Amino acid sequence: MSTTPDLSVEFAGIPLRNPVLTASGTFGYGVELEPFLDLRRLGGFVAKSLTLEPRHGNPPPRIAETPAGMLNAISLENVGVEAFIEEKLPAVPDGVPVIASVFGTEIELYAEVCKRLTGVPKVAGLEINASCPHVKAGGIEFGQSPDALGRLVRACRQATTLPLVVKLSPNVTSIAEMARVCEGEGASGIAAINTVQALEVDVETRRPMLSNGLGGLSGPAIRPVALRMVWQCAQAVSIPICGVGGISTGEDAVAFLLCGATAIQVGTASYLNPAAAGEVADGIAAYCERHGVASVRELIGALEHS
Amino acid sequence: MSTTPDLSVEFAGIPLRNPVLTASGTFGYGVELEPFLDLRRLGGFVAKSLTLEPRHGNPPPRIAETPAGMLNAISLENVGVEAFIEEKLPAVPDGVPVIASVFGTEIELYAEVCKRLTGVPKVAGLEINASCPHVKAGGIEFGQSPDALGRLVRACRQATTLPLVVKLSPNVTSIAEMARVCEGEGASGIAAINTVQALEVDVETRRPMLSNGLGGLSGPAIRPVALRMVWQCAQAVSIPICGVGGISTGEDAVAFLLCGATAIQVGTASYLNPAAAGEVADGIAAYCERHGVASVRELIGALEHS
Amino acid sequence: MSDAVTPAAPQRCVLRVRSNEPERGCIRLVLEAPDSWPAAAPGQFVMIHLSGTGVARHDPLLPRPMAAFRLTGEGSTEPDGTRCLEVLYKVVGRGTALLAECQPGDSLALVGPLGVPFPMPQPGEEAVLVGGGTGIASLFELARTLRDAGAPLRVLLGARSQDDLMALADFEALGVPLELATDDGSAGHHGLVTAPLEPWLGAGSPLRIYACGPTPMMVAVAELAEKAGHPCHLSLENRMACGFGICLGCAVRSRGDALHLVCRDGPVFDAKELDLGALP
Amino acid sequence: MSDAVTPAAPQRCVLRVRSNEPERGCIRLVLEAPDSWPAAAPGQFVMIHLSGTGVARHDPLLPRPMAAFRLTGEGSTEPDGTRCLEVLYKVVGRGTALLAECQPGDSLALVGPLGVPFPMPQPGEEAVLVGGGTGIASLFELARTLRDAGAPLRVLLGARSQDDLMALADFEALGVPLELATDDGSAGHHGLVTAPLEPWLGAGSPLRIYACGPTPMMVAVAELAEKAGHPCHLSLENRMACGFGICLGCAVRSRGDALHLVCRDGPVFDAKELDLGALP
Ligand SMILES: Cc1cc2nc3c(=O)[nH]c(=O)nc-3n(C[C@H](O)[C@H](O)[C@H](O)COP(=O)(O)OP(=O)(O)OC[C@H]3O[C@@H](n4cnc5c(N)ncnc54)[C@H](O)[C@@H]3O)c2cc1C
Ligand SMILES: Cc1cc2nc3c(=O)[nH]c(=O)nc-3n(C[C@H](O)[C@H](O)[C@H](O)COP(=O)(O)OP(=O)(O)OC[C@H]3O[C@@H](n4cnc5c(N)ncnc54)[C@H](O)[C@@H]3O)c2cc1C
Ligand SMILES: Cc1cc2nc3c(=O)[nH]c(=O)nc-3n(C[C@H](O)[C@H](O)[C@H](O)COP(=O)(O)O)c2cc1C
Ligand SMILES: Cc1cc2nc3c(=O)[nH]c(=O)nc-3n(C[C@H](O)[C@H](O)[C@H](O)COP(=O)(O)O)c2cc1C
Ligand code: FES
Ligand code: FES
Repeated sequence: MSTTPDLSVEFAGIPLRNPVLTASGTFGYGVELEPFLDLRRLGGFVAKSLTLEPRHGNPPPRIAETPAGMLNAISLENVGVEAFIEEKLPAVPDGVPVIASVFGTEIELYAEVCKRLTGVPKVAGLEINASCPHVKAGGIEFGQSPDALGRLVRACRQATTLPLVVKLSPNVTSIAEMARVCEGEGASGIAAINTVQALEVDVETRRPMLSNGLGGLSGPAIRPVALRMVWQCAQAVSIPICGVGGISTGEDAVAFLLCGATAIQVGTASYLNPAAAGEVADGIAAYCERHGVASVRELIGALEHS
Repeated sequence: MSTTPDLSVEFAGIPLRNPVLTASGTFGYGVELEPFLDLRRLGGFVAKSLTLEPRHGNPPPRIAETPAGMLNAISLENVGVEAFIEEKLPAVPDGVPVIASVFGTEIELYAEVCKRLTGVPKVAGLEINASCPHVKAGGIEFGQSPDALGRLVRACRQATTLPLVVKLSPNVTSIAEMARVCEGEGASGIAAINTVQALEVDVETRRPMLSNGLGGLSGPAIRPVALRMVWQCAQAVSIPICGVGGISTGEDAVAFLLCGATAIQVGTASYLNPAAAGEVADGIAAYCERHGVASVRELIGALEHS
Repeated sequence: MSDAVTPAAPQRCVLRVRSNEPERGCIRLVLEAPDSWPAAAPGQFVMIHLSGTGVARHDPLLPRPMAAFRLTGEGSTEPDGTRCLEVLYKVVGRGTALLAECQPGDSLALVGPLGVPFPMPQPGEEAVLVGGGTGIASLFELARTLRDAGAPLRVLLGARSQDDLMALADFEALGVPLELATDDGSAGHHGLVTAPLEPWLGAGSPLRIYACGPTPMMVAVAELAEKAGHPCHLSLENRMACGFGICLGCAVRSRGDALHLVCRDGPVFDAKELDLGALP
Repeated sequence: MSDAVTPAAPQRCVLRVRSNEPERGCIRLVLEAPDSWPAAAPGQFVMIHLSGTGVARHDPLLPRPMAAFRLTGEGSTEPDGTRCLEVLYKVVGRGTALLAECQPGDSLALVGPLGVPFPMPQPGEEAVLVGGGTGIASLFELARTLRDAGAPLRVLLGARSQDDLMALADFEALGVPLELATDDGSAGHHGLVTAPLEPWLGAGSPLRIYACGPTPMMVAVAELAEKAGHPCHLSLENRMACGFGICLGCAVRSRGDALHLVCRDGPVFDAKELDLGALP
């Protein structure tokens, strides 16, 4: 009866087998999941945010559970861009587009990392993490001020010829305004959202649950907030959007596509189920078959709303 | 061994038997819960937001469930300030402080409602709802722009001699800045937070779950966000803060007190359990007894954080 | 018969699951009701919380409304005479799927009975009960009460196919006049439940119509009743957050453009009060 | 004996609960393991997801790490010879309280076995296993493996009181040299488990110490071992989100200020590698 639906999309100039990417910082460097999931079932993966030098991050505890969500304050621990290129990338199977996530505490450092990653085989695009809510100096300012964000995107845009995705912070009054700034500075796409700044307290010890105090909230709890922000971005700009936040099923992903996302990322769900991203891709296919959708592209922005 | 802990606090000049209030719009006009809960077990209650004229609100569906949360777009349906005073207030048992919540689509309308409520018996204070995220004209602008918020608080402050609490929107880049504006204009206290703007989609019908499209997210899902914002407000201002967002147990309430709240409000939890607010009050007492806390006031702002 | 029963004050209570077994057209949840648990009047409902009663889970967050199908006990159908509240439900989404996972021995928190019951027929009126889908569950207590009082009634039940006809055996056991309709003709009339209804409407004797089921069915019944000049009561099945009038989530529009709360002003409404075109 | 067993590749699998009964000091969860479920090496653990396997619940969200206490089956202790994974746990918070609510017949999703196992003693070394609290569960498979291999070992177990001594009967059944210590003196030495450890440390023969338990206990054991010059392995029990190295949530600091992941580089660490003062 029904033929297999076409799941392919093009996001920010990168052709993807299907719309499912993994979210930065929730999929290691791509190989840790191998016992559970063939990476080739996915559209691609976004690696843990890279800084110019290796970074250690915060002391434990770094994670805490919240209702239908979790807090983290890993603080961008990573091996550094060199080690990523030398040690991590070679292990990624061929044919899996890698989007490298870039972070820095100053604009120049972001631009340096972008330069270093340009031309490296397997790296199909860059995602600028302008939105880490718990690094004291850094992300938060770029992600929360239109001016600073504009300068950051401009510098990165000049530093690379690769597709440039900007990942936005949800901790703003108007995410649409931030998306417009990115579009104006030549970004190829938007990823929304990063974690929502939050706090959890252990009433027995009277201390925050995380050593850092504040952390970032992720998981199903934030999905309706992410969905709203993706919809607002889609109304505001014409560059493609990648939806992130609390996605754990094919239906969740379809909701983001309907709201205007061209691709989506699976984050926290992979912790509970290392095969989650693959199951989300299968779930999108099943939805398309059930609803007679020939190409997943028909779903993008197809929300009916008076 | 341990004597009964002293739960009394003073919030915005209003003496409360205990720190537990009910959140506006989640407790009707106070009498609906009578079969389940003696109002006199609470510190007081905040009534559904009142406008000058009665309001009908949005067509159904107006609510939807989300992971550990719910969306609503009731859109400030209420009986109007006159009917509240004439028909609803007389039914509230004596000795229960009532905080009337005030809403308007223009600053003058807010001020009118404040005036009308001033001097009315049982009304112990006013809460300015500067933050309803799903009314198209109205709350959202006041709650999201420091200038507009300042003008609103000034007008209300001039219109009443009652204690004036301002309820803030979480949909802002810096809630601390908004709290400082309120303090500067003479507000007696801050309530944080109102619902987080969000969207939920029915993928079968490809329509938003709410007739209004966007709605406000409440319930346990937003608790860590509310806690963060209360903590940020407490760092920013010296007027007292009332914590709202996802509270359903005594421990949840204690976390808000530790983060600097003087009182708290129970909202969505009352839907699942009409006696929830009473159980939160009991839970705070039990916590104090277990930890040898003689007065609940010792907990306010007692978070240990390096 | 004349006026409605005055409903008992609602309570919140934890009830033990005695059984939760699939049967024709539905799952029958049998809950052990303490003596303090109030009997529901016909048409009333309960809110069932799905997150267990031990360690609180916050997902799913909201309770689900379900008709109080029947309270057994005093004259119980349970073999050992235990007082039990029965609820009949279909799995349509996440909440009901989780309810279906409940095992005997589990506990569920309930609030109820809630809502305004069905008004009783006036003397001389014959009651015609029209049920479809899960709405059938809301009508059983009304049928039983009328039968016990010796009042004239007839019951019309509709479903997709005979396998979907919930509570059929219970209605048959009442011994009341019963007609069926199925979309596929596998039982009773082939077609909508309005087909067997129409002949009665014009028969000349005074009727009072009671309907509960999918919105299109209720609208059709209400329109037929209005045309024929018979009073008609609809029991609505809206999404609810609280069930007792504090969230304003369950509002429906009336003809005079006023808003009514299904949980507090309903679930039973005079069809004439409602703006039928605006039902969700 | 020499090197560690090469651990099997981890799997995600749904296991049926056979029983979940409280016993001395803990609850024993017995899960029916399919033949494909890999045997864990001593010291490995599993992640247990608490939100059921039918309709997904999102609260609680994260799985909980638990030592793979023992795999029975081939030579099973289960009466009918079914292959079973046993987990011994204490209720300390919300997740373990929910685990305690599981009934026989329920299903749980597990990921495992995970982590780096205990290294085996070098020839000539005697193994000294020191367990406290829930850490006792992590040591049983090591004790069994050493006993089966005829390697010399002794086991020291500590708890608050004799009622808290989990797995005592299992260790007794192994027939290995066993010493106890309790805070209240209700069983064995009155005081910390380090008391019965000290005499052995200075006895002159080469030892290899293995410890798992509360942080203060492990730190004390590690310091005594270091002073006496014996190699010492600690198995850490940190909060975890994933259990397989992708969230970086379980990091601990090493002496060289590097960070190690407890789930991937541990849970077993050479005590010398760790910054003991920085353990959570
Ligand atoms: C007064 C009253 C009495 C009811 N009595 C019964 C009964 O006796 N037996 C029974 O099986 N059902 C009854 N219902 C309907 C029942 O409440 C819903 O089927 C249930 O809430 C669906 O929950 P869910 O999580 O499984 O579905 P969801 O996942 O929430 O939704 C699945 C689908 O059902 C729709 N839906 C959601 N809530 C309701 C609702 N309250 N009513 C109708 N559709 C809904 C959704 O829009 C969606 O299309 C009654 C409803 C009311 C208001
Ligand atoms: C490798 C490994 C093996 C383990 N093996 C066992 C075992 O065999 N039996 C057993 O009973 N427990 C074991 N634990 C500990 C177990 O994981 C925790 O007790 C459990 O996660 C607590 O969950 P909770 O939701 O009940 O507690 P929470 O409500 O999450 O926390 C309650 C208290 O426990 C602390 N806590 C939370 N998570 C952990 C954790 N992972 N370890 C220690 N304390 C924690 C919290 O800080 C808090 O003080 C092991 C942990 C690890 C990392
Ligand atoms: C433990 C953890 C680490 C993360 N690290 C990064 C990171 O390095 N860079 C980044 O852009 N986002 C990071 N994120 C955010 C995720 O990529 C994602 O935006 C967010 O978690 C929301 O999606 P989710 O709800 O599906 O997890 C991290 C999230 C978590 C939970
Ligand atoms: C159905 C509903 C209606 C609400 N109506 C109002 C209102 O009229 N005025 C107001 O200030 N807040 C209103 N709120 C917001 C609550 O008062 C509260 O700020 C919010 O729900 C967060 O708290 P909670 O998570 O405990 O519910 C409403 C919330 C809900 C869920
Ligand atoms: S369901 Fe809350 S008011 Fe009706
Ligand atoms: S628990 Fe996730 S990396 Fe260790």
